[in-house]
Amino acid sequence: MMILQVKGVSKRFGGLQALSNVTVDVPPGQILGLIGPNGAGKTTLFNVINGVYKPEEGEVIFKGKNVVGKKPYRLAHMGLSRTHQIVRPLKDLTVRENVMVGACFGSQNLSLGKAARIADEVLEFVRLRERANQLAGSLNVGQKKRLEMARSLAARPNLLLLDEVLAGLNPTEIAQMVEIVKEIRTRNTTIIMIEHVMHAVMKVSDQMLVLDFGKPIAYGTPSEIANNPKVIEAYLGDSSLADQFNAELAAKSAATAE
Amino acid sequence: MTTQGTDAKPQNELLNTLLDNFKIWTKKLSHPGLWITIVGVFILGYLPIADQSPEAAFANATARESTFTILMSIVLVSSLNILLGYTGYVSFGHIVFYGLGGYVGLYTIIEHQWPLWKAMAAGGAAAGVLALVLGSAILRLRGAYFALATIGINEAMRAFVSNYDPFGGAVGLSIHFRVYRETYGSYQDAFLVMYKAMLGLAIAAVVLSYLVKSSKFGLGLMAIREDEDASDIMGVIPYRSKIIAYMLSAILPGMVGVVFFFKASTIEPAAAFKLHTSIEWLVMIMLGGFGTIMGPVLGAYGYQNLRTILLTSEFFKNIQLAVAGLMLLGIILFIPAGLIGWLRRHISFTRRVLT
Amino acid sequence: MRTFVKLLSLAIIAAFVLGAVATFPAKTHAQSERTITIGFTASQTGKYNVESTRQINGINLWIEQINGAGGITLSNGTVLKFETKFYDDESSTDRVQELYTRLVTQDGADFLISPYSSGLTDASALIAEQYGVVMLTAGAASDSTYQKGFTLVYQTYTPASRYLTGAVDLLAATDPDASRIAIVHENDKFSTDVANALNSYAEDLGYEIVLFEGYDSGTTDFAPFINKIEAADPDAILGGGHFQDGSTFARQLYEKDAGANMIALLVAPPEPTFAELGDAALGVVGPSQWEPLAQIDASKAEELGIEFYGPSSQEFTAAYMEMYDEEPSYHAAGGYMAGLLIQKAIEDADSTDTDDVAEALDNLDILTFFGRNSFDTSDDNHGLQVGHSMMYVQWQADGDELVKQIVFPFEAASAETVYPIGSE
Amino acid sequence: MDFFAFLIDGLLIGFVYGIAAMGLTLIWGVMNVINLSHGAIITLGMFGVYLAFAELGLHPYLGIVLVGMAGLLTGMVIYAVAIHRVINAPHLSTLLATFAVNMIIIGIGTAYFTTNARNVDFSLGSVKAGPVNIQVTRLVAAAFSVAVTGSLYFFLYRTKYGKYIRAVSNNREAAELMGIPSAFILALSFGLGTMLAGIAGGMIATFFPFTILSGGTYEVKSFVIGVLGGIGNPLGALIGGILLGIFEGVMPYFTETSWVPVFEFGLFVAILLFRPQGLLGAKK
Repeated sequence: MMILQVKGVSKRFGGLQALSNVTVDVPPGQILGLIGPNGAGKTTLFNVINGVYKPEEGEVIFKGKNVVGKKPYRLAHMGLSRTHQIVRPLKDLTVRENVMVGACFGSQNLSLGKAARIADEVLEFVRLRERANQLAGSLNVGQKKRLEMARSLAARPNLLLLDEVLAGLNPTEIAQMVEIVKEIRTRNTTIIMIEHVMHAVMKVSDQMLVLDFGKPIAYGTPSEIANNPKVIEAYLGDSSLADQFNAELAAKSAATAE
Repeated sequence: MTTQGTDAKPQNELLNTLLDNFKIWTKKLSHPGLWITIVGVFILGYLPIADQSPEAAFANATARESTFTILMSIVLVSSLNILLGYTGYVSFGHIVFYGLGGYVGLYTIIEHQWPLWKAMAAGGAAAGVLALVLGSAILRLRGAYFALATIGINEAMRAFVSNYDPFGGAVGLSIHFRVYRETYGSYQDAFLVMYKAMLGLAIAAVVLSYLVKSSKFGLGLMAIREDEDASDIMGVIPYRSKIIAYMLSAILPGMVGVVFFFKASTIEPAAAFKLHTSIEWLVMIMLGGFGTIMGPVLGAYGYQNLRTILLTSEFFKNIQLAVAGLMLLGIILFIPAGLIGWLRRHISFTRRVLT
Repeated sequence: MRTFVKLLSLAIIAAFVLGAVATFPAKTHAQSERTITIGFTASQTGKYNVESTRQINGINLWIEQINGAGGITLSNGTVLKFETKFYDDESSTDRVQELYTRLVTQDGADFLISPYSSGLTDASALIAEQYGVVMLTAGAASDSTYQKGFTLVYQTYTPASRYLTGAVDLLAATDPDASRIAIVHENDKFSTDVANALNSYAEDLGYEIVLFEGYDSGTTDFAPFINKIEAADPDAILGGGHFQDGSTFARQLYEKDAGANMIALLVAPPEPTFAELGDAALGVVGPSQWEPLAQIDASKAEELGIEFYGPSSQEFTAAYMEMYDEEPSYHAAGGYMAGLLIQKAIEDADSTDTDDVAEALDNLDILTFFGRNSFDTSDDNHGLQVGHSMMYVQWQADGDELVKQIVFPFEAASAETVYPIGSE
Repeated sequence: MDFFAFLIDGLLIGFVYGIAAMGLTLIWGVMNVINLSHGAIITLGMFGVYLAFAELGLHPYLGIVLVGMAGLLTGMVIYAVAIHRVINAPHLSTLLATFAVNMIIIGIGTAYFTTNARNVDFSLGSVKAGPVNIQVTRLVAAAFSVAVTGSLYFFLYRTKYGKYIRAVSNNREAAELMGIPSAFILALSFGLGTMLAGIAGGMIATFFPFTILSGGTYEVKSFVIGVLGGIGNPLGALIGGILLGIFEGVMPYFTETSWVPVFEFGLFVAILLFRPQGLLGAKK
């Protein structure tokens, strides 16, 4: 059984067709990479999946239930977590409290005491343990990204939506984060990740979905996607990204050749 | 029960949960800040009534009156802080609960000869119900729109009560002097009862705001304050939490209204729903530090004392409003976290003691 | 800049802490030479600031005069001098009880004068009763204050229930054909009390109340009321509230040419500054507790067979004008009168003891420059003013000048009523 | 009763409400600050015109012009002193900062002017239009409101600084990136808002008596108007003001006048709930 099925979802903002007829199935335990040029509708798809937006058409089936029209908190209770492209730390709360919010109100519905324990565990895992008592607003970008990650992990989600967790990180941080993602997957959590850092997303994804102007243009394993002319063409519309894409493909093939 | 913990196996979930809860509550209730605040409020309130001899009662009469005002402010702003400080919703018209509570309470006292405690319960309940009804509607609004809606509601309520005959319309309600003598022996004795009730409410307000803040529910509120949408996504149910917070912040002010207007023996729409007073509450919270337990208490204490000084000093009497305005501006611009917030931020050891 | 901000923050915190911990040394009052303290609060910053300021002026004039005359000498040889102590109550009930408690227990006030408004007076009267101090009220016209079972509260002014009834009598006497009255009043305690009493009084006399409406305090646009008034076509428009709304109402009635024959409004018309309205003030009638023009002296007292006490109207007016360089309004006279009543009661009682003074006030029936004064002594209305009654003034043209004339009661009138309004 | 009379009177007062609200909604729209000193500034405008008229013997309309210029400067000073530091802070900070300004103005004003009512004894006579008597001062105020709305429109859409203001209003960060001096523009907007409030106060002073506390009424009405007409555009404020004026004028035709505020504020809350962008607002 699929943990998530998106069936023919369309979403419109005024005159803008943000998503049209997107369909994708995600089996449990998989990492799905979601890529596409800026404005392709990736984050919108996340927002539709976790109930922030209601699609005009289509269904989102999470754990066998159609969740269209359900509020985000309902999905959180059902075991869905996400991070945000632009980090949203709860600035005036401590790092630990931030993570406790995730643990307390997510699918586990833990008491404060348990949540605190889980929070410390998770902070250890994302290497923020020593900053637990700091205010979240005082962290740097990389730390904030890991905090977002910790917060959504603390909820013990079945499905985790990661929105550009690598953006803005330096290479060491990226490597760390990739390790964390891999580690999460071993805990039987399904992941969908939006990413622009190609080599990283290619490395960890089982399947990839490419969106362009709200339409799914390709679906397959990372190597299938890498060789799909439609994808390259889509990125060519956005020259800088196309360059990046090609450069990374080159790097990747170099790496595999070794 | 802790001894049983020694052979507790990890899979013994129930015991673990109990242990967890026990630890949390011990930790919660042993926070020095809570006790400093409770003891402080109690001492503040007890001193003027400690010596009941007639001479002492006379000598302490002014202190009792001004302490009553301070205790009253402590209840009002600690309650408002649950909504403003924890949840981040600015209620400008919070006085509507105080006014409505006062009206309902005086109505029951005059029309049904209810004793004070029963009238207080009625006033608190009325405020709670009003908060539930209003909150369900206006808590959909965010930021300044919510603040404006609370102003609108207070004005609408004032205009309504001015026309509402059971509440005396524009003339208001008034209690006969005999009520105090017949029920309590004398106005002095009645005042003592009111004073103790207010002291009790003040301590209740401190405990309530502490319990809310240190609970899971409170954590949810603070998540809403920091980022309502993100908290929703993390599983906090914002709408429900906000309504509960709104109710919690309304009930005690409703009861305070009953006590205050019982003390004054008279209530009129203009006095019960005075927007300006409502804004003063915000000022007190800002002075002390919003979102903290001690902040509103200290803010109420400092602000009311300051007002007494300004009002009774020959020099400031005429421009006391302007001086208070300058102080407020100074606080907002330079110490926006308030006294407690500033201390907690800049002097690290205070974080363990102040809350 | 950062250090500056930090220092400033520290300074503000320091000021705040100082403010919070500062305590007040209790005043030790020297009782060796008997100085009698008159305590009261006044609305220095609230909306009743004008009325309050005049009242304080009146009280201070009285203090000046009595002390200048060597105070009161009791039969046991004690000489009593007087001083005042007052605080700003901001026209708000929030702290009025605290301030009166402070006056009694810390400042040692021997007698109290009430705040200006009825709501504040109700609250502060409780303190007077609690500590057994006599309180004279000036302002605080609502009858309900005296129906609450107080025993030490005495009213200087004519109560609200008789504030505007004389205007109906005036209408009846001037125009027997008039039958329709519109009442438009401010929606606050005092004005509503006045309007309700007026309503039943007029109905009892057989008038038809064609409009009875209240307006919110602070109303500036009276157009809807005036439209309704025009539609109701009354012979007289009665009502109003306080100074600002009253003068606004009068101005708009004039500008929109509302067309009644008589306009009588509360509070505003007797104020000298009402004349700033110019032509709009012309013909407007208003009830006044007292007028400088009123000829009240010992001869009147003889007719009534009661004692005349204190200065004559002219003497008071002259003294007031000398001290403040403006004509006294009835609020000024009321403040002076409250002091005068205390003075008379102490003299009658030959004591400053509360019970003795209260008894003297209960038995009082005198004529002063302010008019007759005596109090209801029944349990239900104790302290209610029963001797004094209102005068009615009308602004009339005297060449280019606007002058305020007394038009009712006829025996005190300084001029004929101009009726209908604008017929001059 | 002549319904037409109620309507005309409501319409006329509506123009005044509109101009009174314009400053508030401009500041609200551009800088997302609800200016709680708006009422106090309106009062300053009233007193400004009063002083110019009574002390300096100037024509009230000349007084209004002076008040407007003084208002622009005062507003910029208020912005620099009290608001700039907290412009990016949460709502509560700007609300309380402007409220503090309000306390300071009212505090000093009460000490200086007392709460005595003042009256600018000035009249241009009145004209009879059907069932109603209309004061010429009110007609002038109405015409003036329209003129102010028009010039404000012109300023915002046709001049450099006006365009800057709109840019800052739309997206402060982007505007800064484009090199627009946002601090100055914000100060200018606040100054303009203050100027409008002062002008409104001066206008009102030509036909209503007032005290130092009179501005409060217009402030609360301005909130209602802002919500009725949508924020940030002068025409919205004018139309919102006219709607409110007509509402207040016409409601008494159907019910007791003392109930009008109940409906007025009830409606206000209802609009906030169901059309927070304003009755006319289309954006966002």
